[in-house]
Amino acid sequence: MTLSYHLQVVNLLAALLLLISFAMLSQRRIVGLITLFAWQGAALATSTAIVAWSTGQHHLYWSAALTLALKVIAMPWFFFRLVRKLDVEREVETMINIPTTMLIGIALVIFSFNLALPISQMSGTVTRSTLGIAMACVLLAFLMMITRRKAITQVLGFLSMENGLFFAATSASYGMPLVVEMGVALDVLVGVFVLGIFFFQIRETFDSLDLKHMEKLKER
Amino acid sequence: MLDLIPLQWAWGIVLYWLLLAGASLLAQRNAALITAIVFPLGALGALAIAGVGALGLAGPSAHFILPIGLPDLPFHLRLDALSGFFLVLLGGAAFGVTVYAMGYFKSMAAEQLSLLALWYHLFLAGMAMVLLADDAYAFMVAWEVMALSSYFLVTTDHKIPEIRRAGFLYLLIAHVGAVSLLLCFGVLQGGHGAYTFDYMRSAELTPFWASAAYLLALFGFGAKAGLVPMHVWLPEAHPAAPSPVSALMSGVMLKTAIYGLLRVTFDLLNVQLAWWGTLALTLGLLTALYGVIFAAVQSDMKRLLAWSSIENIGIVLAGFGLSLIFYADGKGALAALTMTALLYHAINHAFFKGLLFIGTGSVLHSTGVRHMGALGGLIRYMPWTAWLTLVGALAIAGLPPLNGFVSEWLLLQAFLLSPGLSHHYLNMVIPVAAAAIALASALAAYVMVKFFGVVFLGQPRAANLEHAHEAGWPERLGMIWMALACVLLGLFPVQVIVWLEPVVRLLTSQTMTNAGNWLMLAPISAERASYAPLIFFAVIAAITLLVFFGVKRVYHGRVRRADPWDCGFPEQDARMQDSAEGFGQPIRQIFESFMRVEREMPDPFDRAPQYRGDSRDKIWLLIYQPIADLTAWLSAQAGRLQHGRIHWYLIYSFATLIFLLVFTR
Amino acid sequence: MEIYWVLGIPLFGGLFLALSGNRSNAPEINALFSFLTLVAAAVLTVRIVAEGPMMAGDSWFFIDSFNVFLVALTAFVAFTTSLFSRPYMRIEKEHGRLNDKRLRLYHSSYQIFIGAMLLALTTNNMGILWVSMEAATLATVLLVSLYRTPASLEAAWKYFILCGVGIAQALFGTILLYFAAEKVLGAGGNALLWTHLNAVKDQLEPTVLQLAFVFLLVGYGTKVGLAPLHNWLPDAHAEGPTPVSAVLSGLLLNVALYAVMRSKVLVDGALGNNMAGGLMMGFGLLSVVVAAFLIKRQTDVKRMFAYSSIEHMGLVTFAFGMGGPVASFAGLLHMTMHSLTKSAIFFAVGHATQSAGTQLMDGIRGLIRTNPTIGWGLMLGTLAILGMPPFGVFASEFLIITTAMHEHPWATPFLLTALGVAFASIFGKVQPMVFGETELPRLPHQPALTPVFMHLGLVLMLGLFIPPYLADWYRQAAALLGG
Amino acid sequence: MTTGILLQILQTLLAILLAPLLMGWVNQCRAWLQGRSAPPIGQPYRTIKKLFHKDAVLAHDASQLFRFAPYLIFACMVLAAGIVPTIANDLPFSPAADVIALVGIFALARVFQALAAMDIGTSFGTLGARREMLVSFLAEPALLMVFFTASLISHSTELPVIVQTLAHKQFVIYPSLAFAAVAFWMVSTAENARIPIDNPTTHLELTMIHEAMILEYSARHLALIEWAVALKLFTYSALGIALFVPWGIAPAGDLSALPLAVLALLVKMMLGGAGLSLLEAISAKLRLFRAPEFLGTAFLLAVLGMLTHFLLEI
Repeated sequence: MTLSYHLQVVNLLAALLLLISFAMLSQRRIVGLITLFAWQGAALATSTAIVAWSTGQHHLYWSAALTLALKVIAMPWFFFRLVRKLDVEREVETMINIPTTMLIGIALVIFSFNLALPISQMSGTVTRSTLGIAMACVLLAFLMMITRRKAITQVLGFLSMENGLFFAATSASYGMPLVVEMGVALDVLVGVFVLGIFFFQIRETFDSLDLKHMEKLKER
Repeated sequence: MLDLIPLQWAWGIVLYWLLLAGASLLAQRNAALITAIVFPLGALGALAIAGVGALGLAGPSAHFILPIGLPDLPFHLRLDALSGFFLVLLGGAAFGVTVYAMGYFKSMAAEQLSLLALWYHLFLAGMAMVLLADDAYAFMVAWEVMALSSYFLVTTDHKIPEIRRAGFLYLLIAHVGAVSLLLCFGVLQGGHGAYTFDYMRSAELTPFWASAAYLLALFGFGAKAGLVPMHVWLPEAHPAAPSPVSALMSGVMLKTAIYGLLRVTFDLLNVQLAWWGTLALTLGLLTALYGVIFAAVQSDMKRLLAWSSIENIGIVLAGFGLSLIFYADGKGALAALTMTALLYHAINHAFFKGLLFIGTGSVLHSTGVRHMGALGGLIRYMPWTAWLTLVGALAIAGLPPLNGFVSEWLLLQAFLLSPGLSHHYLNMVIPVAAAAIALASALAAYVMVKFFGVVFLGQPRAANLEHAHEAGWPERLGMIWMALACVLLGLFPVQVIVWLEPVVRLLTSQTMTNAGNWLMLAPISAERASYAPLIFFAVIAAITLLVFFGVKRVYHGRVRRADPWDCGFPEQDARMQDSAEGFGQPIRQIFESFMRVEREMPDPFDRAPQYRGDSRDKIWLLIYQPIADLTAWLSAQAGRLQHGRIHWYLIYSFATLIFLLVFTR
Repeated sequence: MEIYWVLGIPLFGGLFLALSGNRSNAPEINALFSFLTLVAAAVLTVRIVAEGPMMAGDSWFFIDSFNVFLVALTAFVAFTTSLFSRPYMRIEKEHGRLNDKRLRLYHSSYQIFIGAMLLALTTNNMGILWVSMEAATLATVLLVSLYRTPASLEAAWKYFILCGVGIAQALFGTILLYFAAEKVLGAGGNALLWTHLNAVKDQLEPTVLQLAFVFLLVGYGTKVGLAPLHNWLPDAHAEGPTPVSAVLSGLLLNVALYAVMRSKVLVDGALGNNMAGGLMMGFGLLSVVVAAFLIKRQTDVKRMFAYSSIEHMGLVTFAFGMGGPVASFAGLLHMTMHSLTKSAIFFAVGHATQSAGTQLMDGIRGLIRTNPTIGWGLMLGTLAILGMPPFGVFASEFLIITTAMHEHPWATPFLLTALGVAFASIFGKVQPMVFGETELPRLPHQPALTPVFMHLGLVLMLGLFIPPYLADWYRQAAALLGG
Repeated sequence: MTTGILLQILQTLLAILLAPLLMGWVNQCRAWLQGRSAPPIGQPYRTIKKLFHKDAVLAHDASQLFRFAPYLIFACMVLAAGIVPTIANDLPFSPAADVIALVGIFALARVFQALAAMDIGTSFGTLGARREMLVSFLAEPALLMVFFTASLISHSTELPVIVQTLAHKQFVIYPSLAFAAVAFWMVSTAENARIPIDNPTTHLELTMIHEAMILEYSARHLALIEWAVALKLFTYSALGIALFVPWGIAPAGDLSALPLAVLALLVKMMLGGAGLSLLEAISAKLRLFRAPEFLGTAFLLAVLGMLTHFLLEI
């Protein structure tokens, strides 16, 4: 079966999303990470818009616009500023070395494809095959949060996970109901705002954004 | 409707006690109000509940449902012969103790006293409710209220760290026991909230589940009763409590465990297996011997009594086991005999142990000393206390014609009548068990001679003892009541047994036949065995008097006073008498391998050297310490989960997710 | 109509307190708003009791016997906590640990947090449920770090990240749920309405729902504090201000568990087997055991009670996992009792730590001498939470344990061990805090102990007598949960 | 019934009167065996008589218990003597107390003895009391086990019934009784303060058991105690006879057998006394801490006897 042109684009974008996820996993520099995050948002917004256009789901335009505004413009800008203002070191230390992380990532992708296969087969949407990719994106972002040592990178991982989720929503079921999407977006916005406050507090208290300072609360 | 009256009264008395508990909290400023009004009123309640119990014993069983409890499980109350009997035990012993408490607590600070009176009456109410409860929930609530209030009573003197420790250990073991009982009721219940005892009676359990329920009950009730090896709390908690409380705990509270065990095993479970009995018998004998050996080496008088309680509980449990063996073997008459013996011993123990504890209370009150090494010669300063305590000591030592002898006699008879059981190994084991009982009761005499002799006889071992004052009248009245009960229970066993009949019939569906007459106790037939304490007593009294007056008449009654014989060493003083450690030394030497002796050696240059040797049991080291170590180890392992690194926390989350995804595929 | 008041008052209160500047009477206003919320919740409750389940706001809200009791509980505990926080925060200010600015943040966040929880409870939309759960988290993150100490920042960070990640999984679960529902109900807002889903739950695709439940359980389970997802919980409870610990422990965990239960009902209907129940039992049991052993090694009093919350939520989860009318009933009862008791304990602990100047248990001694009411409050509260009758926690533990013994005997050794260890650990540590000699000073302000004894009194009453309407209500809720 | 009561009183009086004689006889035999010249056989009577005439000397601190104890001890021993069939098996009083109660009576007397010993508060008094209780805690159960063996055979704990079964029913050899007999001998040496457990003639306070307890007694009190000791020995001998060589005791209601029974009793007592003194002469007193071993052996033998009964005789 041949897919229509725009669906091929969506699949391409999905692949791009996955690729960006991998790139983020292997990226060592914070600024690079933010850029990649912005690109991921852009890919997500584009794919949402294309799905909206091709299926006539008009509320998805809203969703795409929100993504564009928040994840491509506002947040990267905010993070760039933050990085500059807080003067965070550029290099990102990782818990495990990058090749190993990549290997685990590949295993995760296979796992999620495998998991999503029976589900996507019964999906009625045209974009069903991308559900596995969405799940992989979520898990890869999770992996990134685990392997990074800086507070900012962890948050970037978190937001990237959110991207994966949005993509899942779009691909599996043409997006969530609008109210929900608005709510989620609001939460993300507030969350980032709170985080911003947090970064300053952490910085003020620990003189660094390195998470190794925050390992005091434990069982002795 | 008429049948309900005693039960309603019993519930009324429980409420009345609760009311008194509340009232004592209000009387926080006025100590006299509490000792002069609240305690006497509480004592009246005890007397009333004993009366109600006696009515319940004689009358048919009655049910009653209260409008409180869980929605589908309101409190069910029931008064039948078994609970009636234990109510009599509770009321009888509590009356004496509470009368005693009127005087004993007089010098306590008002604030503390009001709390004490609160918990005291709550404790009484809790025990009564345990006996009245007819569903699992009410039973457990009452059970734990009893534990909790007694915990607060034990820790009355919470400034002393040892007492806090004792209270903690007590409540912990009580709680573990209670959870085990919960599980037992979980087995017994029929599912979907059928928690009433009536339902449990009619339920059919497979032998496996019945055994599980029995074992859980044995563990749970055993923890409360002080069955070895769950006894560790008892020698700590009983001495820590104020004496009237120790008396109640030892005399009555331990019996509620026996009550529960009887209720579950004979009443609620409808299968009884012989090996259950063997197990209980073995544990009971072990407990009895263990308890009495440790009682013999104690140097704290209340701790000594606590260990002796363990012994007595062991004897009761051995009786329980034997009864179960007989019952499971279809020997109803023998089961009835044994049941009678164990119930008899239970009520005896309530009175003599209560008496001994309040006796030590008077000693403690007037001397402030619990350590026997600093006591002595008190019979001269407190004759009432001494003589009344002597009654208790003789009774607990199982000497005729007092009550302790009757129950042990009945139990030994039961052992002697055992041949002919269908299990041959049992025929062999039981005589050995009888030997163990005999050994325990002989050692009990040793313990009591030590207890009474060291505390009340001889020369005062400390100078301040000469200022020891006699107990006041309420105390004396309390002790007289308990001593009188010991004597009467000893002299009129036939009447007591008739009175026990409904209980025995309820449990074993047979009664113990008394082949003797009103004077003579003859369990199976007069040919086999008989005992007539009244005659016995009359003859001894007659001969004693006859000889006394005869000697006086024929010869003379002249007396000269002189110094005691000093064996040519004129510097005899009170320190040369046996200390408590010294008196127990032979037993310690024989059984030292079971003990962990903590010695306090005197300095060689000490002019007045004091040796202290505390013999603790090794069970703590053998069983509890490893459990504590294991717990600590596991907790250290669990602590490693929480090591503070957020990455690892994320990994847990991630791994859980992956695991579940794989697992649910 | 009442529903709007219930939701509107706290949200308005939050905005008002945030915008109206640093007021010295903010604690009173906070208490007033909480009280108004409570009144509204009470009116709503009465109406539900009288008229049965209802929908409101074009099916956006749905109130049945399950959530209305949680609404009432939440409003009640929120109110008593606001009463408690009044003198507590005053003393904190006096000790110089907080200033007016932070108190302003505290009061407004408090109201928003309550509002978010109430929204989570009343909404009919599984998506909004997620949104408001996340909002509740965000509102409390800054509360946890209110003291701005390194430890509180660390705790707040962990709370934020772990719960954020957790709840992201829940969002994925929600998406999958929508994905499955859409095919039956069609796209659009209705496909996420719980009432609609519940009506068609047996037509939902089992494989999808199975997958969705895993994500939902991991997601909301993180917020419930189920082991091994619990790691944020002790930190957040120990480092935040005590009123926050009280509401986190007493309310937020319940709300999260509520979300899990709502999902479970749907999954059970779709799957027709007890997969969800089995998972919950496993998680519950693991939490109970892990928490019990962790309690043993605590030195910080708030941390210890935080672990105790994990233990109790584990027990509730286990009970719900077992299912059946008795166990579900017991689970609901235990939720209530735990909320009331644990918050009461935190109130007492809060004052105790203030009086001792430390949260370390070694530093708190002999409360009964200096502050008898705090001492007795702590002692009785501890005994209540440890399952001593006649307190109500015992009633639910009684039902849970006996049912477990009857239905799943294999689980009882674990329960027995855990309860024993927890009892030994907690009681062994609380006893010397309450009893014994001390040199601790008295508190500068009269402590707020009405809430403590109000809660304990309720717990005591419910242990002995559950009013018939309340019982009916529990029964209906239990039936709803698949009893 | 009347004859029964008369016989009961007669037997009891006989025991009271004959007891010092047995004591005298044992002492005499022992003196012979040790190659000494013996005191006259009536010496115990004289001692008792002399003591009764004296003024009692009491320590300053002696309490009522101290003065009361000798009477009670004496009464206990009289009661015990009344229960054991000596010449006739017709004892209307015996249903009042069976063998278990008999052990109880001995225990009662002993407890009072020990308490009285502790009353003055001298070091030897308590020493004696402690040793006495140590000895008794093993001796008493052992004695009980001996009785149990006999009562298992006869299905009764009533002494008359036991005697009836053993003496007047068909003759059967009971191996269990052999064990019991040895145990009984060991117990009775201990209970009667004889060698190898105690030495009644010792003058060394440190080795005393029984004598240490009565160091403080004098005059009539001492007389009663000495008499009680003699009665105890007599009762034990009578018990031994009743359990192991009961032949000759007149069956209930058979008055014609009485003279023979008295004769048999005298002969058996003479032989028993001689045997006791012989065993005493050839054995040495044990160290105190050997006593528990000795009595433990007795206890085990008695239990073994019971087990033998179950193995061989059922």
